[in-house]
Amino acid sequence: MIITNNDWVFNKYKNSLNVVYIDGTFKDVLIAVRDKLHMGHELLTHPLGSSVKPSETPYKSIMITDNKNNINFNSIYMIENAIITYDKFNKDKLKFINEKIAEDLKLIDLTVLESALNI
Amino acid sequence: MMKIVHYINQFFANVGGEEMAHIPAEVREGIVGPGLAFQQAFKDEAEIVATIVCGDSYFNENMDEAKKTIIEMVKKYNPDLFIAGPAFNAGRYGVACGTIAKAVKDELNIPVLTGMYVENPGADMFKNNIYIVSTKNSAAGMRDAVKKMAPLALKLGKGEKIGASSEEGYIPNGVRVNFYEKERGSKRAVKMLLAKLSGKEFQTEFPMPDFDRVTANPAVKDITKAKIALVTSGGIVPKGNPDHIESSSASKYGKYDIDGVTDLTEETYETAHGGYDPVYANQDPDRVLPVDIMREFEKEGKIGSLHRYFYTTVGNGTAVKSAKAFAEKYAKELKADGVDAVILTST
Amino acid sequence: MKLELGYIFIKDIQFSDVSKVENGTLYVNKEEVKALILEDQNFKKADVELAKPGESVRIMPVKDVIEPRVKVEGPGGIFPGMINKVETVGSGKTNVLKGAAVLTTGKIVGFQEGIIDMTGPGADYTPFSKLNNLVLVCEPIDSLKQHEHEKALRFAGYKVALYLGALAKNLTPDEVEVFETPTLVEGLKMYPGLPRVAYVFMLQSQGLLHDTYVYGVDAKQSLTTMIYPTEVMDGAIVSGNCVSACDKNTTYHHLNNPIIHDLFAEHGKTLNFVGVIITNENVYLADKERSSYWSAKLVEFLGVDGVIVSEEGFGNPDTDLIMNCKKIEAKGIKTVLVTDEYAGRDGTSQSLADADASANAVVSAGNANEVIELPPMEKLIGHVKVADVIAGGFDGSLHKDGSITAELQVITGATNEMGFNKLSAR
Amino acid sequence: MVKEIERAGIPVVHMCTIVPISLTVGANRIVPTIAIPHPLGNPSLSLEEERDIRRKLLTRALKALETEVTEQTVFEK
Repeated sequence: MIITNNDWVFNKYKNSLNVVYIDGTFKDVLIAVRDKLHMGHELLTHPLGSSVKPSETPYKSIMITDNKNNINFNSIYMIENAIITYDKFNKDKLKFINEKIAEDLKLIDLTVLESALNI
Repeated sequence: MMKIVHYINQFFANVGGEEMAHIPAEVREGIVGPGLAFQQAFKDEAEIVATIVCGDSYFNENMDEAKKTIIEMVKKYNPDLFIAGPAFNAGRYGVACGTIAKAVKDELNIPVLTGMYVENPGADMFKNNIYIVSTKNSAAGMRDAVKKMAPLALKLGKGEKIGASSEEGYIPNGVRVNFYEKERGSKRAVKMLLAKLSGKEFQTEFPMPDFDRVTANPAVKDITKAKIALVTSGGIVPKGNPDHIESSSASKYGKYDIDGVTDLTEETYETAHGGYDPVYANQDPDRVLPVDIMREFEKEGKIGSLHRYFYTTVGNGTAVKSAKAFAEKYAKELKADGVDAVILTST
Repeated sequence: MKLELGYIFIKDIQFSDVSKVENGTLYVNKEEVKALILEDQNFKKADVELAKPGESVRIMPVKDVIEPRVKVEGPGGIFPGMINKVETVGSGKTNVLKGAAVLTTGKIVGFQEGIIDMTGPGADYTPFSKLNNLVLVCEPIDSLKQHEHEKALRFAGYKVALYLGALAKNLTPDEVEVFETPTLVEGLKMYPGLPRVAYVFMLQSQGLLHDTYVYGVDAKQSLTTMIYPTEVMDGAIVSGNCVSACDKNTTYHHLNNPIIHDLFAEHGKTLNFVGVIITNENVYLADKERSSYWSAKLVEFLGVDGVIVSEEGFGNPDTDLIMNCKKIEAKGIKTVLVTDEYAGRDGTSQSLADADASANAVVSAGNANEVIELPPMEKLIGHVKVADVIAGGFDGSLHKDGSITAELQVITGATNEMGFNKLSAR
Repeated sequence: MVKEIERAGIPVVHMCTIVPISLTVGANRIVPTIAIPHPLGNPSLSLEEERDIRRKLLTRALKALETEVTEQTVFEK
């Protein structure tokens, strides 16, 4: 399952994969993932998968298992640390993003996700 | 010239040892005891205008009053800086130095400095609040202490930028500050590895969060007689969150009276926690803080009683920044209230 | 494997009719360099500028920094698998234009970091302010896709670096340094009493703009493997990483990996430097597990007593770093980690996104969130229009007078996690 | 938190869904619970069934408090 707020990811994979679109921020994606993990899904990709910092991009796609299992400690630990990391970056500069930059950032998020999909 | 008020105990004021530890705070004009060494180090840049002398027992046994009196004394001189100690390894002196320095900083809003041995209990208590220079473990280290404290004192008094702990000599305070090392990182890594391999002492540049352990307390002898308290990190609060506990890394905790409460309901309680989906806890807060069943146990005599107050915080289970400071505080309260055991629930 | 590095010290760089090296000055024919860049039809325009130490110059956004080198003797050529054909490098003789570098700049995607100031407080943070730099400013054709643009720019940098390096082919070096790694068996015999040490070298590999190449192969497609340290000096590893300016490893860092150099400096004296293990930093968690298990396994197989582990990048690589540490320490092998910190602007936040008690020996390259002030410079090289957006739009704020308030992370190489600099934090 | 309570001299049982977290934060007596958003309940059950679960878990917690431990102990039953 892919949780994303990147419409490029959603539109590209909505017909072939299980994609949940979040109409919200990077943090909203992290929170949505966290709640899924609390229900027993596991992380498949690192929630901070790219080295593009939360202060630089509003887009995030994260892959988790379709199946629910016992709660996975490592997943919980990683998502909580990701949320802490997210919070410590100053996001007020994100408002400067124009359409062209947004497209670039969506592309990066998409390709980082695909680097995991293509294995 | 910068004006400084200095705080020392009865021993360093040459009043006497343990037998004179009961003397209350008094203020003396000018320099007393170790102040002389400081004054020499300051040269013409600063002047110790007054020295406050207080017995260690007196301070620790009459803390609130002592604090109040001393702050009044300090205020009178309107100093640019307040120095306490150094206390070396003297535990009560260290706690006094830390306490009074923090109080002066908080209430008079002037920079403060103290010094003590890293294992002095005062160091752990106050290192994140005030600058504490790391000293040797006895008064024989006075020269060394003054050598480190005096320059830092002047910097603080002038309001200059304070460098990293390893440069300035203060005990690490949890604030990471950049500075230039003498050697590049790779060289330091090689040296550190060689030290680690040969079993020699080495110092990590970035200590991992505390993973210390506390030994388990003995079991409760008779649970049917025990007073049991409920504590939760799941953020259960009375509906409306009257104390405005923040949803994450909260800086405070809640303490709530549940006298006569037999069940937590959707109408009366909720969760303030931002770290999980709150739907289920809000529907029935007993799912996080099981007051209903504890009351049942109390009635059936399975436990002695349920403590009248429950304590609540929010906190990520894994967050490294812990709620240590306020947990210490309410743990003491629980102990003082005669609580025999605690059930701590986490989400 | 034995490599002789011959250093030709470059103290100045100038444009000239003929490209050559003479008396410590690197003369560059601008038009030839431009023509070289424009061989690639992906570029419609190219410009070349000089930036020397102490000049009031700001370069941004910097993509890569490359040191000119040339193979004088021995198999293969610099940057095997990228420019030269794939052949094992790392032996024979290589000449280096020490003190010179090729800088590529470019606006590949919207967010941009990577400032190099040649003077002032910003210059103190980056090693590249001390070099005589040839800066390439390339304008891509309009339709060029981001990843093609990145690749074209990367290759432009290599080509120009090799072009300059070739000038040193027949020169007599000012100084020669010899690096030799014996086979495992020989090493054991040569230094029976010394602790055996390896280097676990983590490479960023997360997708577009986060890539590192080994002999031309994207590191994310490789399992953890071994490489001779001298292979790295001949450009076996290059950077395609445009993200996280302060703590990415540029190609210059790879060529001059300080951990490799400082381990060699102790080799045969206080330790026996056995070799280098390269491992990746992927997005997929199963990859992270696999790669770190593989590192621990190779380390164990080599029978070493200790390792240094270096990280690259921000955030998720912390997880790789801690996995490597935990799994290697679990085998009873001692580790020292090199990382940087993101402790927040006030320095009080948790520095890493992961932690473990076994990571008890860590070298810090500084807090990348610390706020710095960069005074205005007289000249800006790079993409000036973009520069406004960069500084103002993302990591800092560009003031009217041209000064910038920003987090340290905007500066190229400032908190490099190979321990290239002296900056640290406590 | 659990360590500070223990340090104050009060025996404490940590009821927590993710045992490794509890081990990491230094709890000595640990009772695993149902799920993170509802450690002592299960919304898919009836109210009475939920109270049964809660009763069972809390009984286990009391038993943990009555048990001497020398190392970190997880009370699964």
